[in-house]
Amino acid sequence: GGSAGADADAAELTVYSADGLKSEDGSGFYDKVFAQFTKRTGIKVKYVEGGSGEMVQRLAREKANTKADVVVTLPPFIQQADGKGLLGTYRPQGSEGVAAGDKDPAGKWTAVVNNYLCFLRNTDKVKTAPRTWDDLLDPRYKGKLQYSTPGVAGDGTAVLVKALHDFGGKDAAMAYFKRLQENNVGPSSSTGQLAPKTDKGELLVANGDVQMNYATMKSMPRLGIFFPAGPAGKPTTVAMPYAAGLVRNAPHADNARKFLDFLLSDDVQQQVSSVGGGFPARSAVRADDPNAKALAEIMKGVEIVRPDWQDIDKNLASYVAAWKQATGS
Amino acid sequence: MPAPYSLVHGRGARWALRALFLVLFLPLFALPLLVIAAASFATGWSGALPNGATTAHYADLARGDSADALLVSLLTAAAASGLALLTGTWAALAAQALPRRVRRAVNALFVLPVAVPSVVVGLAFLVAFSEPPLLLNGTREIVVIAHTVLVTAFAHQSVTAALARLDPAYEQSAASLGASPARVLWQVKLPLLLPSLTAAAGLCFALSMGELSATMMLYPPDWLPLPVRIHAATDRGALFTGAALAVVLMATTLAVLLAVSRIRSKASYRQPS
Amino acid sequence: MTLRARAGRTGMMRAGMILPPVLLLALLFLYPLALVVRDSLSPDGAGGGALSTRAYSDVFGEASFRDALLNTIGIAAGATAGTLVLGFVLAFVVAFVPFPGSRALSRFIDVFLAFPSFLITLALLFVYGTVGMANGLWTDVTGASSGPFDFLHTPWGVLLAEVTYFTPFVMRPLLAAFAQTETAQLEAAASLGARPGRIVRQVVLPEALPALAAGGGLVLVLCLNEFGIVLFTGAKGVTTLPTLVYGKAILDGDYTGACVVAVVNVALSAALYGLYRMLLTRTGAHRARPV
Amino acid sequence: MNVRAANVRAMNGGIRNGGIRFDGVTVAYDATVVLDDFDLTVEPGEVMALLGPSGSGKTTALRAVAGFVRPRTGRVLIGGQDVTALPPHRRGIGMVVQQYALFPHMRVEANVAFGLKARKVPRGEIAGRVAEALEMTGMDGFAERYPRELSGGQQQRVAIARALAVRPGVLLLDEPLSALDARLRAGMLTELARLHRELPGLSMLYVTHDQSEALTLADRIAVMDRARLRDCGTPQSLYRAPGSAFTASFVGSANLLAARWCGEDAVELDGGVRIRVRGSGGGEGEATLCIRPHLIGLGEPPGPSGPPSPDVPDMNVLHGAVTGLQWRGASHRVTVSLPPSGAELTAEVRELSSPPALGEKVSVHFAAADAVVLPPGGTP
Amino acid sequence: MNVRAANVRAMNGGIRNGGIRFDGVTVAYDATVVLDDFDLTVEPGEVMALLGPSGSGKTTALRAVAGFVRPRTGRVLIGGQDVTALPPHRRGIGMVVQQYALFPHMRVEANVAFGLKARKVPRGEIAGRVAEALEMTGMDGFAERYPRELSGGQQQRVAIARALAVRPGVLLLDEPLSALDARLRAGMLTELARLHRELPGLSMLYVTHDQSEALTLADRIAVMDRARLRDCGTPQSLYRAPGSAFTASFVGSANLLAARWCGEDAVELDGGVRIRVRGSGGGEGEATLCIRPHLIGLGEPPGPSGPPSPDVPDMNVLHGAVTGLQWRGASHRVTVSLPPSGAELTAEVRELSSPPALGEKVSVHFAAADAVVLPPGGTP
Ligand SMILES: Nc1ncnc2c1ncn2[C@@H]1O[C@H](COP(=O)(O)OP(=O)(O)OP(=O)(O)O)[C@@H](O)[C@H]1O
Ligand SMILES: Nc1ncnc2c1ncn2[C@@H]1O[C@H](COP(=O)(O)OP(=O)(O)OP(=O)(O)O)[C@@H](O)[C@H]1O
Ligand SMILES: [Mg+2]
Ligand SMILES: [Mg+2]
Repeated sequence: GGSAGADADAAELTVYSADGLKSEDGSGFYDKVFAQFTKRTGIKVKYVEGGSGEMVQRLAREKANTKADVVVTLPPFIQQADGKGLLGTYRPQGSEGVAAGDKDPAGKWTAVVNNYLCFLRNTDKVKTAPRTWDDLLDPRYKGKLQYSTPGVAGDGTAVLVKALHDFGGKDAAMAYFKRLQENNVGPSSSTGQLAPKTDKGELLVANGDVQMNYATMKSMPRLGIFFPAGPAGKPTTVAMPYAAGLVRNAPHADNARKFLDFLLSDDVQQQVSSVGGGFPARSAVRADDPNAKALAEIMKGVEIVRPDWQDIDKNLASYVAAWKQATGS
Repeated sequence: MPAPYSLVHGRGARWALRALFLVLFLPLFALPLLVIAAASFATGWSGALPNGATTAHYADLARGDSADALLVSLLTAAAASGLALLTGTWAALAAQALPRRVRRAVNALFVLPVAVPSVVVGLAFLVAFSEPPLLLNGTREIVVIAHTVLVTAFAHQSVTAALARLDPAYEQSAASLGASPARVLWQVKLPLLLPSLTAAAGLCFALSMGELSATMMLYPPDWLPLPVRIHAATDRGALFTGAALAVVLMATTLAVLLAVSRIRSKASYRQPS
Repeated sequence: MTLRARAGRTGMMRAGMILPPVLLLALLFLYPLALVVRDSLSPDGAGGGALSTRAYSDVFGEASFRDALLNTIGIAAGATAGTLVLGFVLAFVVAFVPFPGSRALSRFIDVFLAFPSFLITLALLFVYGTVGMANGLWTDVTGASSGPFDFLHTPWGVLLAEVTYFTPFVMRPLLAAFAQTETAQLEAAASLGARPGRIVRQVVLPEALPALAAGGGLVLVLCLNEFGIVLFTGAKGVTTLPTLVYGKAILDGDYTGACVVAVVNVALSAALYGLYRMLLTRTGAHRARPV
Repeated sequence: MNVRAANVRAMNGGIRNGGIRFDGVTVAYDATVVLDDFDLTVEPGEVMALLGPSGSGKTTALRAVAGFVRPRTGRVLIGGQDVTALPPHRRGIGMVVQQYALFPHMRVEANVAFGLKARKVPRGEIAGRVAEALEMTGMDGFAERYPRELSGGQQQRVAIARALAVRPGVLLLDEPLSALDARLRAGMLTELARLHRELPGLSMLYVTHDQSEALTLADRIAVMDRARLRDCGTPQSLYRAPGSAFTASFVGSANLLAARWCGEDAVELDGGVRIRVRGSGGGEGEATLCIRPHLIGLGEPPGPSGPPSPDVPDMNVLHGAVTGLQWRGASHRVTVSLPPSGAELTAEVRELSSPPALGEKVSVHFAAADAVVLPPGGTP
Repeated sequence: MNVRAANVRAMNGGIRNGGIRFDGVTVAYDATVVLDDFDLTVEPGEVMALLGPSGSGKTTALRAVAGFVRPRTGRVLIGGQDVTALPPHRRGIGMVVQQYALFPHMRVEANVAFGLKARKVPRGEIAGRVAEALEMTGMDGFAERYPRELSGGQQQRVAIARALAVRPGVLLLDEPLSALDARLRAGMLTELARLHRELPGLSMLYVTHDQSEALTLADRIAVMDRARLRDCGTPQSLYRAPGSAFTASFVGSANLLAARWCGEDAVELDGGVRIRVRGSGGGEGEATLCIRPHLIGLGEPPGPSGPPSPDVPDMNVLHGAVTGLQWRGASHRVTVSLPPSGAELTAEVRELSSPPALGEKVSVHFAAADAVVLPPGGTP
């Protein structure tokens, strides 16, 4: 058996990560970065992926016999991990270049790849993108609109967060969700599956995230990305960075630190867009590959909301409960 | 191994039944599978039918380490179904010597693992085996054990049901010929149970091949079963790659099941008329 | 005297043979399960703290929990019934009215066992979705603007997926049982003037009953615990206990709450399974051979 | 038209009129032919016994009538109607199979009622007919038992009751009394005979190994050998004038000796012993001599007025040594070896008060009229 | 010590020495007692036939010896050793069960070899012994078949071969020849007798319904009735002087008439017919009169010098009307009803050339020495 990490001096490290940065065909962001890291340092990277919440749960349950060295997941789960005392402190080299909202003030975690919530439409049947949240209440979307379940899916949680922000408060947001439920097909645990449904016309509108949907648009030609605006009138989106942290009691903490440094290095940050189709975490890194340009085009004019994830982590349960009550699900 | 005696005589009735079979089979079983197969070859699927055909998804798979994942799944399923069959059969046979009430309790006990949501099995395993006495988290064994626990119920149930149908006269005759209980077991009971055993083995194998919820929580970095990959792919919208992986998974499972069923048809029997 | 004692010991040894598998199960399954129960009783963190049923009263107080409970039972019962009927019909044809390839087709159905359940819901969507193949065919043929199939996001969608997914669990043991039906009994029944329907009902079915019962029992329990299908079907208003567990554990990070629901779920499964077996024994007490 | 009418009739509880005909029926399992161009007719109301060695195809013949095996060629007719393609449940038969095949999950009662329910006998009538059938077989009192709780003979009786209860037009019985003791068997035979009298159209095809059963019950006997019909006739005709040595040995017991014709009414055994036989115009070459054991006397034959005399006309007297002696209760079977060939003759004589010792020299005698000459072959 | 030695012996291929003893064995299924305080001893080397009506407990007795049922009370001994608690495979028995129970997944060959392998017979020896057992039962040539491909009789022969092949110390046979034709049965009986001669320690407990089998093979016969042992003795003693009417009817056939003592050597039938009986000192009150059918003659008894005469001393002559006539090949069974009671007597007489018609008035006669008086009861 491969009891990973039993040998603390081994030239290896284990990464637990939310899915999305690795590809089946070996051409994903992680695929490249891991290989480069190993080549540079001789340290082998072992990798486990799963849902963003699942990874934290796994860390928590394994607390007594920790196997992971680095954990990468999305907010609010990275905060959740911190809250459970699962993270150690480390500020990787280059983290100073990461926007303040994208890293933990206490140095428990740092964003390594940025990503943003978006909405999708079927460009065939919805010729012009809906502009505001209210546009989504149009009866033509009845039974043709779906967003992934807040709390269950990271992108679904982001929808909730965005609404909380856009509507300026819990009550207004919930009142809106209550009305939107008329059109909503139902809960969906997975955001990824909404894209094909939208492309097919099964749905007219759904949610997603930019990094993922930018990639899927290549095989799904009828997808269009848009960002509905709140009452304030300006399209907004929520930042959902892949945040990495050093695991407390990591068996290969030194290797982990090297790896975190490496993730924020110029080299790697340059590849975030070109290979990963995402946004560099270090704001100073400016890539000019075609992906980066296309992504910048998509994000043009969209206000990026950086919520207080700490607060959201604390209150998420109550938000989700409120959402459930409002939508009756 | 068709019945020598045909229950249904009229040609009309026969064909009606076969038609019924197809009417149920096609929409419920064949179409979903066909859709997955078609998706694995689709360039896109924006209407009722796929947009175009390509083998690119399979080519992609060949480049990644899907083959490893398939091997991992096969090994896990083989080990888990083997262990489950052993444990389940053992328990079913041993339970026969018990008083009725105890036997029932044991039978219920072996069904219990299916009564626990698999997410909980995953989490509970992590909790239990991340601390002494058994430190198993992050090992391959924990995956195999979890699969074994999850499928043992099926092996146990099949064998128990088959045992209830076994005529005790065979066992008794064998004993009267001087066969020790072990010999009776190996040469009489188990061969007579073979159709049920292979059925159980196939069932366990297939279930293990498809297990996802618990595996997701448990798998170590160097032991990544195929369903986890399928899930990861589909969950991030790589639908067609996921479909291709699923086709690979199912084709392999089917091949193994067919092979197992060959064992069965050779040894199966019908009692004399 | 001594011999009798020996025999007693042999009997005990034979009974003792049950210990290895039971101990194994205890170590590998009951022990983790016990920890789940323990955790459900210690809201203040795993293991430590005083035992308390607070989490239980919390969970029982939630309306969503009660809905989930009813949903779980309803769907499981429906899916089990559907699976039993469908599985019996299909297995019957394969065993008694075989046609070329029918056996291979039945093997084909087994493949669903290895099917990750979320894929089923997706596949069904492509077939029966509002713009899926079935509706597409319908609109093409009739010229109507939309097809008749629009049930996937209702409990019926869950039911359909579960029936598809679980039918092999009934078919497999049934086929094994059919293979061993005594031809002589079928013949005797036919010679007494029984038509095939009667033979099936009164001779084949009772003989296959243990297999059918075992399959049905498992399916019932499995349906009570099916989570992938429910989660991915995304039917409005369909939450079941397992999805509740998942939600609590993964999203809320409320492991204690998850354990509580899990314990309730297990208890429910055990109770319904027991009830099911009892009903069966009631109605089928007469069968079973001597032991 | 005709076929439809027959079908309608068949559906309403089976063909009521008996009569069975095999018309060139051939049945084979893979390569093994187990019924070979088989022709036999059982008239309505007739009881036909089927005798033959183990494995000769008796059960298969019954199964062909019941419809459990499909003939490769030939037709089976019941009540004059071709039923070759008719499913078993439309054939209106009743059958008792060699292994009983009771339904293990039904009580005795339900087993017996099964056929009645299948034939839609009115509910109110069923209980009475079940009780009647059980009483007929002496199984009243066991109605509530399951088959596994019965002894072998009790199971067999339930099987009989189950077949009788439906009052079929054709009754197929495969060694139906094999597990019963002599007394019960006699009783059951009487019941079957009564049944047969009461249901005039009932045809019975009856496989048995017990010759006295065959002789008692059967109107005619059919003898099978290796998948073929060997002989068929009334018990008396087969017994008195069997067509072959094979038949002779199957209908009653027989001494069969290899012989050679040597004149109009005499044959010669190996070694030259000359035996006068039933006058039949004689023949040429090889032959088989058949003498029934009970027609052979021990000692010198009695003279016309009583005392033994070797000179009774048409009486054969042979001398030999006793090689076997069996006490059978009512009789002794004495086996005598005849020099010089060592051919053995068995005589069945009334119980002897002082039986001869083994090796003792004795004479045996039998009338020329009781020595029947058959075609050669079939001697053991 | 003793026990250990016996166990070691038992493990090494079973108890080799025959001899069976039932010692107060009681077996019950739930409430039904099917073997009631049963005592019986089969000596080493003895053949014991077990007769009795269907359901009397014969199979159960065998199963108790084999160890398939656990007695509620009492002990079973084999070769002098208490085996009550020994599992079946240590008992060194061979058994042929009523339903054969051949292993359906093994070819004939493997079925027969099974016991040999179980007893660790050297590999090289097995093939020979299988072939020998198959030949003995006439089943050579079927070695490659599966049981389902055999006829009933063939299956039964394989079951016998399987039990014989292991050369057990104790052979339990439950109607082992019931599915065989007369010729085959005679052959098998000869084989069993030979086997018995060759293996001097072999004890056989043999359940049969065929009295001639019992008379031919058995050293002693045990008669069972409703879970109990009724009688046990040599065939001759049971036949000639049965202890009860029940035994009389089970060992050979018997006319059993209700009667009443009326003097030293005479009884009176209902209606006053007086019959002289075998002198036995006489008795009081009710009794059963037993006369073997073959000891009854038809017509007036022959005088001392030959011609019939009603005045032969010690000869009973009765008059009645023929109510039944059965031809049995070698004999006729004539049933005569005796006025005034209507009691029936059956005479088995040598085949008649001109049998009497039904209703015809006839006389029957039998010697006083052949009229045995038994305790009352047991008449049909
Ligand atoms: N499992 C059982 N439960 C209740 N009664 C039973 C059971 N098995 C057998 N019996 C009864 O026990 C009695 C003895 O059965 P056993 O088989 O010993 O009879 P037998 O003498 O062998 O009869 P046969 O000649 O018909 O085979 C029968 O009356 C039978 O009904
Ligand atoms: N499934 C089979 N495959 C091959 N041969 C078979 C099969 N079934 C029966 N036979 C053979 O067919 C022959 C006739 O069988 P059948 O059962 O008709 O004999 P039977 O006359 O009834 O004999 P018995 O008196 O022993 O019952 C036998 O030699 C048997 O071995
Ligand atoms: Mg037969
Ligand atoms: Mg018996």
